[in-house]
Amino acid sequence: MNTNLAHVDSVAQPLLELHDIRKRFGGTVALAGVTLSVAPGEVHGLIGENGAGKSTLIKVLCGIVKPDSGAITLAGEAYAPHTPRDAKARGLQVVHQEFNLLPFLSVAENIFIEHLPRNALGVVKRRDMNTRARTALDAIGLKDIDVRWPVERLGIAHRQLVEVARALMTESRVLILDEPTATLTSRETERLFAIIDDLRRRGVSIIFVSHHLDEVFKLCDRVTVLRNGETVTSRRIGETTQDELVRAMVGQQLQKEMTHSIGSSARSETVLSLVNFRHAQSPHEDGISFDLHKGEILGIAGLVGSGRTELLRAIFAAEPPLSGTLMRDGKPAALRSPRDAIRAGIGFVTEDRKEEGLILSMPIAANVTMASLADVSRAGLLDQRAENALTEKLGADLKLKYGGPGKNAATLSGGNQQKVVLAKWLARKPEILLLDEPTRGVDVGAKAEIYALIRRLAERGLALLVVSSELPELMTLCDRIMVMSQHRIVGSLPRAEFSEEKILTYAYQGEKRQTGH
Amino acid sequence: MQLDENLPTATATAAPAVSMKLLLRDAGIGIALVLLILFFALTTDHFLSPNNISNILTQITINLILAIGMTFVILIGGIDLSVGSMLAFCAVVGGSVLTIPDLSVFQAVSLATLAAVGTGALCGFLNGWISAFWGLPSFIVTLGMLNIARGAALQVTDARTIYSFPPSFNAFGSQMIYGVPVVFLIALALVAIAWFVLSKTVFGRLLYGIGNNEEAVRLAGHSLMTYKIAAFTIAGVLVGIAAMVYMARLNIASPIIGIGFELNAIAAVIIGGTSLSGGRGSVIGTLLGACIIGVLANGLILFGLSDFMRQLITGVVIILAVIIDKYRERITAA
Amino acid sequence: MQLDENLPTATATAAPAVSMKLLLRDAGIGIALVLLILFFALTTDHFLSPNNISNILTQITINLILAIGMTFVILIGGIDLSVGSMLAFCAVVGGSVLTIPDLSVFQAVSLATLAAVGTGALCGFLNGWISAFWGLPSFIVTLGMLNIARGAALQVTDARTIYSFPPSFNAFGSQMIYGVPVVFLIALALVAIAWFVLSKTVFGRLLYGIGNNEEAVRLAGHSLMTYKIAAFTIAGVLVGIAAMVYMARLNIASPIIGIGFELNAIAAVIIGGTSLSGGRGSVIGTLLGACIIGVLANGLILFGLSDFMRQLITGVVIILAVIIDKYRERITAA
Amino acid sequence: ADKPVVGLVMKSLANDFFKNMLEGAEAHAKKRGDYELKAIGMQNETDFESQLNGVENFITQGVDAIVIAPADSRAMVAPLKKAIDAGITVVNFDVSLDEQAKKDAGLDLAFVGPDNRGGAKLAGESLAKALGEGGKVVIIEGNPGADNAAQRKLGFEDAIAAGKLNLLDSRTAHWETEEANSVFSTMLTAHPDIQGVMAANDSMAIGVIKALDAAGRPDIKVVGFDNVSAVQPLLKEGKLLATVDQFGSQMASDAIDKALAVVGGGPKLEGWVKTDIKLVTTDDVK
Ligand SMILES: Nc1ncnc2c1ncn2[C@@H]1O[C@H](COP(=O)(O)OP(=O)(O)OP(=O)(O)O)[C@@H](O)[C@H]1O
Ligand SMILES: Nc1ncnc2c1ncn2[C@@H]1O[C@H](COP(=O)(O)OP(=O)(O)OP(=O)(O)O)[C@@H](O)[C@H]1O
Ligand SMILES: [Mg+2]
Ligand SMILES: [Mg+2]
Repeated sequence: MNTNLAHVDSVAQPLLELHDIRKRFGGTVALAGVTLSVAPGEVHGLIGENGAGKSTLIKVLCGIVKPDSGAITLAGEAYAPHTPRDAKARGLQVVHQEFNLLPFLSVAENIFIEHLPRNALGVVKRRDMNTRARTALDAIGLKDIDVRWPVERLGIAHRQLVEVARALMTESRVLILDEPTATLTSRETERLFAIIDDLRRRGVSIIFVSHHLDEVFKLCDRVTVLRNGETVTSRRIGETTQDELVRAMVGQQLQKEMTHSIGSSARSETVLSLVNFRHAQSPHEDGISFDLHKGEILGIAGLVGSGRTELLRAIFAAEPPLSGTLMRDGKPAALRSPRDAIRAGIGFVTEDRKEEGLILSMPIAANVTMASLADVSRAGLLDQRAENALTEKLGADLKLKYGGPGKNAATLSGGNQQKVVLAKWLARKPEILLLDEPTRGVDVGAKAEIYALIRRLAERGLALLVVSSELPELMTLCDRIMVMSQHRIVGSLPRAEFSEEKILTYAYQGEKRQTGH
Repeated sequence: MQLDENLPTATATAAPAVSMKLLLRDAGIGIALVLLILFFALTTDHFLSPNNISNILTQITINLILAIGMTFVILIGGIDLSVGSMLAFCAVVGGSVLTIPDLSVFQAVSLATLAAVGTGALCGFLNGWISAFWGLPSFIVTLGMLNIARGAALQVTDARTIYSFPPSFNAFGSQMIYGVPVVFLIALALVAIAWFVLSKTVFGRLLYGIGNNEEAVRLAGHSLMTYKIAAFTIAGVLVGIAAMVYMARLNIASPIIGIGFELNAIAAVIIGGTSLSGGRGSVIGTLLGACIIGVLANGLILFGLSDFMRQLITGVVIILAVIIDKYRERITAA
Repeated sequence: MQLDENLPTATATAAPAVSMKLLLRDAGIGIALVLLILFFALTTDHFLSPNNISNILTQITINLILAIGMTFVILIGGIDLSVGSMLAFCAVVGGSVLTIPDLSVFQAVSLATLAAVGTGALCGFLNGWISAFWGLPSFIVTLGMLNIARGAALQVTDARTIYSFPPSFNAFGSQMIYGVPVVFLIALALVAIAWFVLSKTVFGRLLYGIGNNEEAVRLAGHSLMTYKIAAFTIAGVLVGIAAMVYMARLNIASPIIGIGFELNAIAAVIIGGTSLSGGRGSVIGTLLGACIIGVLANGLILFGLSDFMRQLITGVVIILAVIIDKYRERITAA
Repeated sequence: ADKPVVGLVMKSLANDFFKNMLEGAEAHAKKRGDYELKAIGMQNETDFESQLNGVENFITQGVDAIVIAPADSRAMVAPLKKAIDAGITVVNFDVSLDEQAKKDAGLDLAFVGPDNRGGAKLAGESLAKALGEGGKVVIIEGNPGADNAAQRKLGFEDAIAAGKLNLLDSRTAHWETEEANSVFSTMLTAHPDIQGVMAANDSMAIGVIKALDAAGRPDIKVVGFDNVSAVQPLLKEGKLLATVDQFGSQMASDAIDKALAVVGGGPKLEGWVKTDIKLVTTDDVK
């Protein structure tokens, strides 16, 4: 048995107990002995690097993946779910890391998909459903969407909230949340925490996965760290510190990170400038104007739904822009498709890697080279050796954790998938890189690596436009932050003036102006 | 620390906007239909005569009934290529019952309906069960069933046509109420029922859900198997009903009828705006799609085109109809 | 995204482990083929006679050529229902050229090939362009083309059969090399070329990519339009080649040939393990799929089944073949 | 105006036989000039509905006569009864309506047309003569369930019985050249001792002859049906022993003439007005 288990304190009367759970996928060991116990009414943090096995463990718990060995007991009885249905019947409810929504059904239907309210004839009580969905959404602070909208219309953050609302609809004994806050802003996060507190008081046990240690300390009663599929430690929250957890996660002391001590590497040349640039969704005639300089890291802050993603998509010509000018190196450039944008030296790391970034059922190498096939082919013939070499090189640069370049991208953990998307664009050697939530779902260690990488790229003269919902991320990374609100740039702050208060003030200003009339 | 958000209150006006959009979406193909009707009304003599309209309605009926069932299957992301063969199989089984001597008309017709619908349900069940249990694409399973049902129909009848049905049954097939064929009214009732089931019941919503994201529905604790089997079985039941209508109209049951009917039914569904990948669409669209196909077939004959040109033009119009729908969609989206 | 043991296997890579898996995946349907062959070898007399084998190979040829093109289309998530009609259209166009008087055989055959392949390419191009440009499902577009090409074939020939081709062209159609039909060798060469293009070139890689996730490919800077049109055009070119083979074999070109051929071609592709939703599969699988269909058609006759039972059993075996494949997949995954 | 209107209901026009028939009728209409011809066909051979629709449309339009080659000998009985009840003159040609079905429906309708069964028997007999008693033959059938296919098969069987031939196998190739080619070459593998083939139409005979070419079996004799132009060279070369001509191009015009006579007040047609059939052999094309 694993020596690390010494660190696991026993719980007097555990509700859920996992003992030495193991699971391998072909050659990859995803779980190499997880032991864990959760008390009733406890919020149990589950943390670990990307690929540590958190999501796999959760899939075991909810009957999607069958463990190779190990035992689980729930309220003292053996528990071995075969299907998600079994798990639900036993009172386990899960919010998965990857989205599981029905895009063309309404928000309300999505929330109630497990038990659509029905009359005796099986007819959906639509009004009832909509009202209750409204209440449920209000409860988690999602007020600005109509429950009758198809989910298709929602941005990624709103989708996450809809999933949380869905999980809260059914009474459960154990609620499992796999990185629910990765796409949320603090307002929703706090609401979520309040709800979790409430559930805790009612005796529901909660397993909470997050890469944000501050959240873990704020919310959890106990925390378990997984590393390489094993339980490393399991502690009462009061008995540990962030540093200790980080050390447990990465197996060593993380270099004291990332402060942007060196000055900006921004140079005077403007590589990209927008003049009254307007896309189809933009309500403002005068559009958006700003300059991006060579070697600059320019951040865009804003509330969820402020139009940041749409701006990046328009720059990349993923949707054709309506009007205005986009200048590349001072010359107007008419970009009509992503192809044009890429030819103009622009790369785009999208926020939704599953829908837009990756081809999950194709090999990692194929994903990495997808935008630079010309470099790994001669006369239209693929050079698979070059392709694998490129993948291995970038994989090493990004500390990608993967089985091999020929493995499907679907076999990677969420954070590692994100790195593959980054690798795809780095392989292209762009001069401008648009990053939309570049560290969504990325663990602390990898995040530091990505930050360092971004900075290195900037030093080499790459211009970066970074959208992020994490202010600390923008503040460590950027030379300048623009704040967007209601599809407008409402403020711009040089590094010297960075402060959360200022950014938030700008963000709300726009909101108020908009709702004022 | 992350950004906070000041949320505007929900806009209650959004709902009517949505149903308006929904209406427009169905109206899209409606526009193509209206254009077609106008065209034929202006260019041919008898097109809008009451007689011709009831002809068209009669001619639409069987395809419409098949297409209703097909809508269920396509909504869950499946396809059913076997409906044409199943029609023949159901018809010969139903026809055999119908010609059993010494039964009263009522007995004969009820038993025959039971037999035809039961046969259809059974074949449909098999389609659904095999594809769901083995996780096989329904395309290939129903392609198999296409051959099985046809072979079975030929085998049980030894390729002979069954005929001599009760005269009153046959009369029913051409009966009219105020110039509207009764069989068409039956089809219309089936449309209404299907619409209700699909849009108002839990069952229907889950079918849409499966077409949207199977995995999500499974994770929500539903048995995919049940719903998939149900969709295919419903398609089979409708084939059985269509077989009865066929017999009432043509007064025969032959093992070689229905060849290629599946393509017409699928065309009606897709022209009607239901997405082939599932999860989106409506049976009202299917009704309009079936009307387009029927109006086209009838109108082009009245228009006096040669058979060959007629076939060519039919192809062109099918494509144009969906282009018009798409075009409208683009316009309304902008 | 849910990961489970049945994760799709990678298809477009050279990593040894993966190509081993690829082999197994194809071997899956290979097992069904071997079982079928064994069965017929044991139960019938002449099945493995050289003569019968070359018969089977000849009988497979046209379906195989069509299925190669279909593989390209299905890999990008499309479907082509028009190949049967296009075959007729290409054949009558090619046949008309072939019978132009006063041409040398060489001239006649080259021009006819050009005409047939050109016609196929044009129809295929239209299929691809219309569906890509308007964003329409290829099912409905090619259903339109099915009618258009058939109507056009009938119209240009006025429904008459074209015959009397140069005798040497005709002889070529039944020529053998060591008992292997030359036309089959041509088909085999086409399989090899298609395999190479699909698995070794950038073009092929992107076709797989589009079948898996169009949006990701588009955002990686590739023009979807180009690749989609290319896939359909390739399918059209192969129809043109198939039409030439048809004429060489049967020495006629008629506007009513090829009815239902699309279903056989699609069946070969799917039985061969290519996913109907695109992105997964291989042309080697298609070859095996076409063999299964051909062996079945031939073997069941030798076995002495009646026509009707033959059709029924064909359906059953099609389904069994894919079930065996699935079963093996489950076993090897566990 | 007031020329009588004749509604001609045909089968699928997508083949030489019916195409010739239609052209014959059109030429005839132009030549006589005293009636208006409206013709409709069907999508494919089993598309009974479009014939039914066609008849219904003609009743709606109030034509004076309907001249019909029924796609199915039973399905068309009821609508034609309706037409007669509506006062329309109906003439049935090409394929006869089923006697029993007519009786059941109380329909008394003459038939103007060839004897498919007799024709097939003629073809079969010429093969029997060539092979002699005990000759081993196979039949390639038309579409199962199609009336003319059934008639022709019966005719072949009559000839087999009369000529004391030995029937080894009988299979459908659905009227199609390619299928006939595949099916027959496989039948040949199973029965290498085949001496003669009776194909229910010429398209299939062509496929059979190609299979014989490929197998190098010029000894096997083939007969067909329809006498389409594509078999003329084969007749000439002796690869096709015989085929049967039903003079399709005249058949429709004959029927129209008869219908117009009745419309014009002539006597009602009775029974079976047989039209010509002729066995065509190598001698006829030289
Ligand atoms: N179906 C699968 N096939 C092969 N390997 C898999 C599969 N599912 C997961 N893995 C592997 O198992 C390991 C654990 O993955 P898991 O998704 O549980 O990580 P995680 O801790 O949730 O990471 P993240 O924080 O990035 O979400 C990874 O190495 C992953 O590549
Ligand atoms: N198809 C659509 N229909 C209606 N509203 C839409 C549609 N697409 C986007 N929106 C809305 O437009 C707004 C801007 O979305 P966008 O994704 O650009 O925001 P963002 O600032 O990137 O926020 P996020 O943090 O969610 O990425 C959001 O309110 C979103 O819900
Ligand atoms: Mg995870
Ligand atoms: Mg965004």
